Amino acid sequence: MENDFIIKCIDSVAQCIIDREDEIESLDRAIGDGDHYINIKRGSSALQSIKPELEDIPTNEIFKKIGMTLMTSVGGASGPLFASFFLSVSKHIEEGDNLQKFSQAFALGVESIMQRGKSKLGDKTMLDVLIPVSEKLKVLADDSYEIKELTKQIDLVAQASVKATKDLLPTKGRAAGLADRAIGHIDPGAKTCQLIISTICYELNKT
Amino acid sequence: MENDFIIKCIDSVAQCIIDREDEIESLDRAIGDGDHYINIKRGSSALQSIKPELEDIPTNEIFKKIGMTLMTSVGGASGPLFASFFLSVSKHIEEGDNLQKFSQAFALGVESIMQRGKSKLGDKTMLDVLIPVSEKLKVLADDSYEIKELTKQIDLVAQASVKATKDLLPTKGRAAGLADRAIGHIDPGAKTCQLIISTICYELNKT
Amino acid sequence: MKKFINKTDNFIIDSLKGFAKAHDDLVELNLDPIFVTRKKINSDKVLLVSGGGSGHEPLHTGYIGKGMLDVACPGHVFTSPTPDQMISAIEYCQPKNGVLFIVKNYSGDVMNFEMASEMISVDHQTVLTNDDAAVINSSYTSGRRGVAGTVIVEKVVGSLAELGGDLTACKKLGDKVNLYSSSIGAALSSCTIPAAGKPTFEIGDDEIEFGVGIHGEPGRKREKIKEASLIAEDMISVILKDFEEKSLNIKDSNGVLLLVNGFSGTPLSELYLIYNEVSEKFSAKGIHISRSMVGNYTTALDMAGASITVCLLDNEIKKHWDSAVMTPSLRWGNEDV
Amino acid sequence: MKKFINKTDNFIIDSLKGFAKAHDDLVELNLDPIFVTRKKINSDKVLLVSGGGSGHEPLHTGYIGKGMLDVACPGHVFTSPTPDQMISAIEYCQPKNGVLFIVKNYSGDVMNFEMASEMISVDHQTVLTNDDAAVINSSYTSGRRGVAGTVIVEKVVGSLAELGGDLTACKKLGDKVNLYSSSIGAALSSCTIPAAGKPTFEIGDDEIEFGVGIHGEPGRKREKIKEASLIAEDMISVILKDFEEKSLNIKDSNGVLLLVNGFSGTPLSELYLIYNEVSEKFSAKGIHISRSMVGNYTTALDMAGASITVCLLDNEIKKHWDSAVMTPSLRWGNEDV
Ligand SMILES: Nc1ncnc2c1ncn2[C@@H]1O[C@H](COP(=O)(O)OP(=O)(O)O)[C@@H](O)[C@H]1O
Ligand SMILES: Nc1ncnc2c1ncn2[C@@H]1O[C@H](COP(=O)(O)OP(=O)(O)O)[C@@H](O)[C@H]1O
Ligand SMILES: [Mg+2]
Ligand SMILES: [Mg+2]
Ligand SMILES: [Mg+2]
Ligand SMILES: [Mg+2]
Repeated sequence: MENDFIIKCIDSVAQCIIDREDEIESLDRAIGDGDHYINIKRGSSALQSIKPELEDIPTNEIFKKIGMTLMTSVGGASGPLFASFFLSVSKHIEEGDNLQKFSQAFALGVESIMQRGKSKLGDKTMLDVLIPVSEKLKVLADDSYEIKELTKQIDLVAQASVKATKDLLPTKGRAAGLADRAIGHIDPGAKTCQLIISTICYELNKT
Repeated sequence: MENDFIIKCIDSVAQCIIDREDEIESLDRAIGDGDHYINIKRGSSALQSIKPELEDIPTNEIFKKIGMTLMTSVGGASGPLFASFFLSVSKHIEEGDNLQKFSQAFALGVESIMQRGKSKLGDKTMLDVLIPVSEKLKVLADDSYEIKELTKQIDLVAQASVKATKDLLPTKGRAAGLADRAIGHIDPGAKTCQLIISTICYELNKT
Repeated sequence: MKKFINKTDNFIIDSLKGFAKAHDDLVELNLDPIFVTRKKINSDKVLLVSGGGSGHEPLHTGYIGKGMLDVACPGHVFTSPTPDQMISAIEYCQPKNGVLFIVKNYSGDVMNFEMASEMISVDHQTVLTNDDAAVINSSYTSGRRGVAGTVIVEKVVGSLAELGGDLTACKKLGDKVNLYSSSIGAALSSCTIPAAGKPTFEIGDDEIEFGVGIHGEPGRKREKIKEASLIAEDMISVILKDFEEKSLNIKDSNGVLLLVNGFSGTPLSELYLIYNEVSEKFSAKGIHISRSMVGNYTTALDMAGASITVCLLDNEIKKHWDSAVMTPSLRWGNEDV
Repeated sequence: MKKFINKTDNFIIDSLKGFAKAHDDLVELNLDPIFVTRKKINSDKVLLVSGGGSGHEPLHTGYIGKGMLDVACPGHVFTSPTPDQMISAIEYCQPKNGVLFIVKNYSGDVMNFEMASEMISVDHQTVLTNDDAAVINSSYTSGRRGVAGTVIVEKVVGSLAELGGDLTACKKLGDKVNLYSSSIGAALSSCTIPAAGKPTFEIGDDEIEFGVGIHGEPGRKREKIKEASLIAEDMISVILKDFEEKSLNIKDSNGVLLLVNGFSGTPLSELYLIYNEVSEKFSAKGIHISRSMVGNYTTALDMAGASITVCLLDNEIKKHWDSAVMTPSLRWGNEDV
């Protein structure tokens, strides 16, 4: 995991979010309060503005800085959750970690979201993308796949699981108040997680 | 002027106002505050509810009761003006007055509107119908026309003068604030006066 | 039209009943004819009577109470009350030291209060408010409209009357506050009279009505919406010009009262934003804001929009502005004094 | 979207600046990170800190002052504040007797305040408000939402803290007031987040959203608009059921506080009309209203609609409700006591 690559991902993700504004925004308007796009856009702008600080620091520091920046810029429900993820990853990652190590750190990051959000698989949240992706990542890392194949498979899992949030009954977050009126709608946080993951897969593929 | 006829006119005018709701209402929405129809409808309903009291009293008392009822039910600008008209007429009319006498009382009624409203011909108000009608009435009464011809001519004057308010610059009432933006619009109070006069002409014609 | 309403004909009565119940420690509602008085009437003070069409709440009923009005006579929506309301209210209160009518300058209000005035025997005077600087060339017309500045007149004269000022002094102070006040508003949406059922005017998605009246009467001009900062600038130049024309010095060292008034459909956050724009521009011009009010004080049914009112504060006005007031919608200072 | 606004990104800051200037006798605004405190900080009392997404004004900033909050941390529109805001505010205030957080029960608010809580060393507790009875089956979800009842919690706990109550007592009273409060709202229109630029939800010309949240979140059901009296009836049955489920007796002889809260786009006259409906029906049911509040106290940007909140008043709550308060948006009692 090189600093340059992470910085590149910050830019690509920012661009992807801007490109998908309508989609993200309409999801949170349908079953939330309509601010999710604005929140993550604010977060990704904040990350772009700290890029110079990320150039020459250790990997764990990068994740920590990203976490702190998201923590103080995003707000809402997604802010502390994304922040928890990165802060947790920063504690479990080291310079030059291999994919297996990374997949373990990733899983622990996802776990910290579950703790912070008191949520689990099936609650119709971002976890419904992150947990399947994390599990797949573990399997693939163990099996030491080629990067091309690995990114393809991860991307497929992300895509499939975001779609699956449609049919879930929400029990956490703002959508919970809606109960079964939320069925038929994709969870906005799940959508942005999928977009972020797909974007990073795409970037990985180019390396 | 028989009591029965006045009571009949109260009903016909009430019906006419209801029939012309859209027209009256849109005029006051365009250059006023949109309540003129509601105001005069409230007045004409109040008059309908006092009809039994009007049956066996002297003519001047009828006009007084009409004036007091309008005074306490209409409100707005048109309420006190209509009230002043009827209260003034009640002071200058007597049982069995001829048309000449009536036309004088009518003129004094119009004058009392001018006093109450501190307004004159050309201010783009109800007076721009009432003054021409009053003048025509005087002339026709002096020349002792047939009722058919008289009502026809009065009606024509009312119709022509209400149209003419379109081109006037308002200087009294709510429309005054609009200045030349009011040009092109008929004055709502002028319109209702024309409708009332035309309705009474029609009723007179039937007698 | 979407409103919390039962039958449109009962709207005013239903609403007044709720108002009277919610504030039964302060006010009392009389039906037939309709008027609202203070709970405890003090017949020794100058009786302050206001009134006007409904739809501008909290004006005037919300300002009944110690340090402000004694009586309000609400008319139908946007329609001035009728003389019998004022006459009955005065009979009910039996004032021993005269009556001051506070009337917004609209033909309908003026004429109905005039008729009442002709029919009562108690000593009385009238303060006509006409603070709306939107109306240009007012010398050719029946005059400027009374808008949010009326609240300031009611508060200041209310204080003087409470402290024992006589009728002449109250009338004089009221006229001064009115002269010292200028207002200008802008609407973002129309309002809908319940009985009419549809918006009073049409307005495009990107338009504002600059100089609008509190009944949705058209204003100076229809224009494209622009940044709040630019709208504030336009408002300020109308106000400055008006003070100039009145030969009053807005830079008086005592400072001004700045009232940012919402017409009801505009959230408080936007009103504060306007306050920020105006106060920044005022401070750049050396105009000192020494008192402030931000909120929905003189509304126009559900209309979105806002007005600013500037009132020069001389020592007398400032003192009476600051004094205690205890009404449903304006409340400060010490309550048992 | 039509709003008084400059750049959408600056909306909150511009508005807060105006707020702070208009009330510079009472509050102080800190930028970077954003928080608002009382002008005079009393570090000896329990520090009452609230906060949440903006767009609900006057909640929470308008309730800073004697007898109510010490600090408010406003987030972006409808987005909870970030932990650094709470942390910096507490550092700034240097409380010697602990901090009580008053937090509306939304995942975002809960998590951000939780993170702040993990990062401060001063003694602290949290009162979570969740008075919204609209959310059914709340045991399956992350819970009920905190809405207008929060104002009552802030007022009542604010009084206790002002009078020297300690952290444990304040936390206990706050939890009680929250338990004793139930709310239910209905929207007539959507709201528009400035940065989003379009309405959060679509709603037909003849529809209402019953059980709506204060962020325009969908509620219990979408239904055809009906007479206010019938809407009030539906609201009351939700409230009654909720008290029943909480095993609380709404007919307690001390009576209840009835708050009719506007979401901002609905005029005061309609709020009073709702008050009238509810109070008539309550009196028929033998429920005694002993305190009332009608107005825009917890809003949802420009949304038209209203909620009712009923709070049981025991002697302790009543006493602290009645005590003096001096904030930008709630003010009564004697100011120099
Ligand atoms: N308790 C939770 N656990 C996991 N994810 C959550 C939780 N609460 C909310 N989320 C996620 O956050 C998303 C909403 O984020 P956002 O709109 O930014 O915040 P808010 O809901 O405060 O407006 C939801 O779509 C969901 O994926
Ligand atoms: N000073 C006046 N003199 C004569 N007529 C007037 C005057 N002021 C208003 N009017 C008439 O009253 C009409 C408006 O009546 P209405 O809508 O009922 O009252 P308001 O203007 O108070 O809402 C105007 O169209 C005009 O004809
Ligand atoms: Mg959201
Ligand atoms: Mg009118
Ligand atoms: Mg009118
Ligand atoms: Mg949010």
